[in-house]
Amino acid sequence: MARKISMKQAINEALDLEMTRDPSVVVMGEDIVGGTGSPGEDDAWGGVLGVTKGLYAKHGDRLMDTPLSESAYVGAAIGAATCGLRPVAELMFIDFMGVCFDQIFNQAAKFRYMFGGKAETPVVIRAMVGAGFRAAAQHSQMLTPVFTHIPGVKVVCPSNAYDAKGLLIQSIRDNDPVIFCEHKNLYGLECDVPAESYAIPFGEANVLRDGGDVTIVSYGLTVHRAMEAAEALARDRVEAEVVDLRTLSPIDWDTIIDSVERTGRLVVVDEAHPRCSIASDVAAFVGQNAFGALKAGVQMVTAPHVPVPFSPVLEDLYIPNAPSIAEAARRTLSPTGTSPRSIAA
Amino acid sequence: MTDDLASQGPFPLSRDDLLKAYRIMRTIREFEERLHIDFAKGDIPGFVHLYAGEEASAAGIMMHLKDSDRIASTHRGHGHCIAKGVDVHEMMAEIYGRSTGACRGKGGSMHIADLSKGMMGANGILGAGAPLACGAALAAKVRGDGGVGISFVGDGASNQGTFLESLNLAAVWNLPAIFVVENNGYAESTSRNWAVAVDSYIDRASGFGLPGVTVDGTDFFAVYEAAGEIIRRAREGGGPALLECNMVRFFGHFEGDAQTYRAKGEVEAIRASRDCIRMFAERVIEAGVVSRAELEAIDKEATELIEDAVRSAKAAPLPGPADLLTDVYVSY
Amino acid sequence: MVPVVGIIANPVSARDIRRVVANAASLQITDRANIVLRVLAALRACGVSNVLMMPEQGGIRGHVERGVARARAHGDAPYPAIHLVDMPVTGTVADTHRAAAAMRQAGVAAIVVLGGDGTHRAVATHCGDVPIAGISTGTNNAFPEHREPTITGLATGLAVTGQVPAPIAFSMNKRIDVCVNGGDVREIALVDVALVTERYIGARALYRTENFRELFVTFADPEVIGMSAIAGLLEPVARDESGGLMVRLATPAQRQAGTYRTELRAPIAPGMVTAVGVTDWRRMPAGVPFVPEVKAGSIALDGEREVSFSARDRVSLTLRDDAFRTVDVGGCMRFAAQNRLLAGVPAPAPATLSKAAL
Amino acid sequence: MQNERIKPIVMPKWGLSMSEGKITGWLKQPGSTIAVGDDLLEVETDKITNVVEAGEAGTLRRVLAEPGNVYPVKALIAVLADPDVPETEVDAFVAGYAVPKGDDGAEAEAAPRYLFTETPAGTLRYAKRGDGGPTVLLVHGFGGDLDNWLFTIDALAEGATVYALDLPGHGQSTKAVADPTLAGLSAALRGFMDTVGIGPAHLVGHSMGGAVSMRTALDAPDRVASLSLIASAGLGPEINHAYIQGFIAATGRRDLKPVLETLFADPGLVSRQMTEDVLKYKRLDGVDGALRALSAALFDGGAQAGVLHGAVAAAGKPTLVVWGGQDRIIPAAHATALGSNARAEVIPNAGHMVQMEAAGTVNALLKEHIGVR
Repeated sequence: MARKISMKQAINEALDLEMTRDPSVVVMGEDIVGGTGSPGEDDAWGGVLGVTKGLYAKHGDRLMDTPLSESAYVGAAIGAATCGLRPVAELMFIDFMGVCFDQIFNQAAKFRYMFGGKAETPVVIRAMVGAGFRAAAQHSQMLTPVFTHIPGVKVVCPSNAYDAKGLLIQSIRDNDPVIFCEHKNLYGLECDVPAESYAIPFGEANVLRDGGDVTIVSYGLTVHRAMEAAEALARDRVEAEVVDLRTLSPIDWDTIIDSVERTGRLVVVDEAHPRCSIASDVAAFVGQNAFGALKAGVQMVTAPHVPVPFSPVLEDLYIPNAPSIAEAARRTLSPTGTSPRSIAA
Repeated sequence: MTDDLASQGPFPLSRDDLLKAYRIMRTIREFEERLHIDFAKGDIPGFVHLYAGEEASAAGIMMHLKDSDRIASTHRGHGHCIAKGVDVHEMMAEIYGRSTGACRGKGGSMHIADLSKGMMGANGILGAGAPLACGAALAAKVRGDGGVGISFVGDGASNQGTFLESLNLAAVWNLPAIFVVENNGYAESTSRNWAVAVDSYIDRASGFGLPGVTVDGTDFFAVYEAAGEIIRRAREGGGPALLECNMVRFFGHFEGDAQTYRAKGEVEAIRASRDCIRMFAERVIEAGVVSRAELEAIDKEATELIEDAVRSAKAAPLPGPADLLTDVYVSY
Repeated sequence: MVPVVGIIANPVSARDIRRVVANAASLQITDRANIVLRVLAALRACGVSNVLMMPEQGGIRGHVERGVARARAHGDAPYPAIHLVDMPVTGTVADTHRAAAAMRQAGVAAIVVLGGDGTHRAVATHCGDVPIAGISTGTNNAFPEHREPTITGLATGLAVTGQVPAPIAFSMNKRIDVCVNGGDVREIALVDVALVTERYIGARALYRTENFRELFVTFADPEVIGMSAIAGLLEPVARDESGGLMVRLATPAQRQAGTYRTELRAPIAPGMVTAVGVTDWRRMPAGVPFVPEVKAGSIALDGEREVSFSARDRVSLTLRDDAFRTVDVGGCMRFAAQNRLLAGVPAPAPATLSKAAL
Repeated sequence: MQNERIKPIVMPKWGLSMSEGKITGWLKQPGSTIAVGDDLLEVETDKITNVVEAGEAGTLRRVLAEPGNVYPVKALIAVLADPDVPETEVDAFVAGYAVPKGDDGAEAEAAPRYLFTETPAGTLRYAKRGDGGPTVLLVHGFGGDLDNWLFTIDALAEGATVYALDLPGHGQSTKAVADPTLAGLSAALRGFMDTVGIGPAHLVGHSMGGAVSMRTALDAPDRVASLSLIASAGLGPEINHAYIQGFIAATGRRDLKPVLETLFADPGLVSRQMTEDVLKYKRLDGVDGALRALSAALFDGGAQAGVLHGAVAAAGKPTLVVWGGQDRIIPAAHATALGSNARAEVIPNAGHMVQMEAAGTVNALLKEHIGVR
């Protein structure tokens, strides 16, 4: 039965359901229980933003607080995954990948290939991504492209509670390592979510809005900005098709190409930096595979090529917004379909 | 295999197990000596890091393990593989880059793995195995199956953050994890005496609340006994521990290493005085438990086994172009 | 004569299996180095200006040198000059043997030893009549007394500078000589010799009693840890009385059959209080060779298996009184108190030795 | 409305969740003469696009809603009036028109859209609309749910007490199907009637739900007042096995949409949202297993396992058979399987989902057959 819950609740529910279904699912991370060994109450935090709150009471020691030691526990999650567990390790902020990246990209990502297909690493690494939290340069990044560059890991970034639940359940059941990116500014966003378990397959983009004039491709938080832009465009009789990629590795090229072949125009919105981003990746793919369908140059709307600033005034400028997306869409409809170079090289 | 250290015979292992241990060590030695020759001939692509001289550590530890116990190895992993039961033919084929290799020719010397044997992989990243072994230990602990996870690191990799973080994690979670520092005195070419600030791995372990034991890693019985106690303790829920095996490396860091950083005559001296296989043989023969002829028969079989492995590896098919793109993700 | 004191600090003692099987202590390298610094300060306070140290690669030396340099940077000079024995470092007990011999040859007035029974045994093998000042940093330490090293350093300093007369400053100790197939003494033990039936040295430390058959001790002190505690709990023998004790232990068959004389619960290792069956014991007079009943097995000296022997080998054990000298720390300090040796300003430092002079 | 000669045309409410609709196009020009049942315009909701039929006759005097715009349910979108009604009166009517609110909204708030009940076959979801009159029970088909009666339930509820349920394995009911045969589903249906307290009812079954209804009429004739079989299974062996297999196998939008399009004569009716809703259902744990079990039990090898028309003909229940002439799932030829024992109506320009594609016609036939006034 569906009811409105937030993305934070949806993630909690997915973990709860999978831990109930499968005793090999364990969840670990810094403060995911909270207060372990401290004099106050057990399960004090349930994650730094409370995402795992209440799970300890149900599942006990299968939720494990860890020392602040990402290399060790992310590595342990990966090692345990090769030994039959299905660990979900929370990296808290994706920015912390820097201290444990070897375990992700040289170990987890490589095992299946390097060991000739004889190893499976069903680990999920959950991490908060994205700006808008006034958390500055080391707690706000959208580092998805760093992971999509690595063969062997899957990369997921849901834009809403329904997708978050179904994609997280799929991530846990998937036999490959999955980087599950949770935009912290979407945690509170509610939508209809079935109470039952369900899995959304990877590589299936969601078309949130049909439209024949321009295709807007995005993922995560900026999907909502893209929808706002589409509504604004609709008031001007421009119908935008909005594609939410949902998973970035694998990525649903077919849906993108199908849409661009109908609309002939493409705007890619990415909260990551512009260089070697999801946006540039999609733009390049469409350029190579649907050039004939394009009626205008592909527009990329991304964060600027700067670290995430702290001051709210600056951070608000940093995140791609609806007017800039709508403007990019209008550029594709202008006679030349070109725009001033918007990216610092 | 026997866990019964209290047996009242002259050795803590049965006669059969003594022969098995000897066969493991001899097979490793033959494997490595043969690679040394064939690499020099240019038959083998890439890097190989040889384990010769260190056999007592692999054998003394692995004799206590079951297939369900997991080890995370190092770049110098051939000995660990053989001692853990990985098929020698598959290993050789892998080193030759053949499709019949343990990793279908996609891993090579530095990445031989066989999870069915509990071998989580040799590892090209120094220190990376320590967290993985913690994971194996965690899996065993969650399942409550009495298994252990063992991380091998060299003296060099003991300086990696992953290793030190893993000591802490294993202690905090009280994991059945065992950290074996195979101290051959050299981190590649750099002396451990210079590169390790606190010159004792036991002190490092103590700093994280783990007991540590140092043994002569060239003495099979020393390794066997200490490892047995440490593994038993871990299986019984006693938590992690560290074992330092002081040992010697007969060859260079990798093949092709001229070893000009070593003292003159050093290798000859250790081959003469600290050959773990010869010391083992002398002791068991002297005790009258096995005969020299029995050991010589094993020597011959090991030589033949390796010869056959090389012959079949060279004859084995190479991977095809289609293999380039497979085994990246699970196929649905 | 300018007294020079030798210091042998073993970086690898207290690293054996008893840390795993018995929660034994593990003294860290930095702690050992700090002990050396405390001893150095005490020696200097008594007028010792030069020490000769065993080189090692376990990290003690580096910490000591940093400590000395730090003091010097402050303008203090609380430490004697440190000289190192010129010798290669192997990282094994051979270093201790070599260093002790070299120090004796260099004419040191005493050797301060940091280590366990094993390290002291190695030094005692080579030190001749040079007195040993023992500091316990090992595991199963029956031989060196447990005491703050500063006091040991003071006593040594007072003894070697002649401020305490030698008859008071030094005391004699017993040892057991182990001979295999006649000839020279093969090994010695300072406290105990244990005969076990297994034929391998293994992890050296003796912590199981199933294969343990015979025990010979130089002294039997119920206050000490280790295999000698079995003897100590049966019939105490003091360090300064002649002769020792031998004990025969029940085999598992005898234990099962109940054919043994008594059962003891003895602290055979730190944290291990183990039941052993004893069939008989008697005094072991000095100078009389004993042939053990175990025909093939291993010999553990001061708690560590060292020698493996077969049925063809002839093993004999002989206890020696007055075998080597140690600094009597208690005696020195009582004398110092009675004679106000540590009153007033410190004695002027004699001239520093150069390394070449050693 | 004081002027009975002026008739408002408002945004319809289709189903329980519809709150607004988008005008996709007018099918009649202003000034046209309109007869009852004429197609007036097309409206797109987030579920489906459908044609609004005229409920009354008259001249289309005003077209107020513009194509492409979205209007709330019950908003005035056009005005019918007799030709002789003066323009000023029509203008006044439009100016004075107020969207009725209150009673209907309050009712919707008071009565939950969906109810759940614990039955021997598990938790079943259902909806109940209307009060008094005959009791009607709507039974959906394979892979469907009670929202298949989007255009049916409220129309019948005007004069009947209408129940619609999700069968086990479907919608939001328990996904486990203990007995995937027609007898098992029929038992589940009767268990539902028992728990909710439904006496003899007029069973309206679509597709597989028709066969379940027939099975019920045979196994428990006293519980069944009449049968209405819409594109029903159980009237012959043929069935589009590719559809069944495709429906089960599809995991994504691109696989599923073409499969769903075979359900309709006009594939354009399959909206993005309809596809997404079916996908959301199919993703639920247990659904795949339920569908495979049902398919194996009912359509194994591409033929219907339960062909009941002989027995049903003999049973003598009043029976209506309705079919879409362009049904691509079960051939419309099955419509006449009961011969003279049933009234058979084939609606030419409709497919398998005839009750949605030709809602007005089907609703009228049902009302007449059941006796809804």
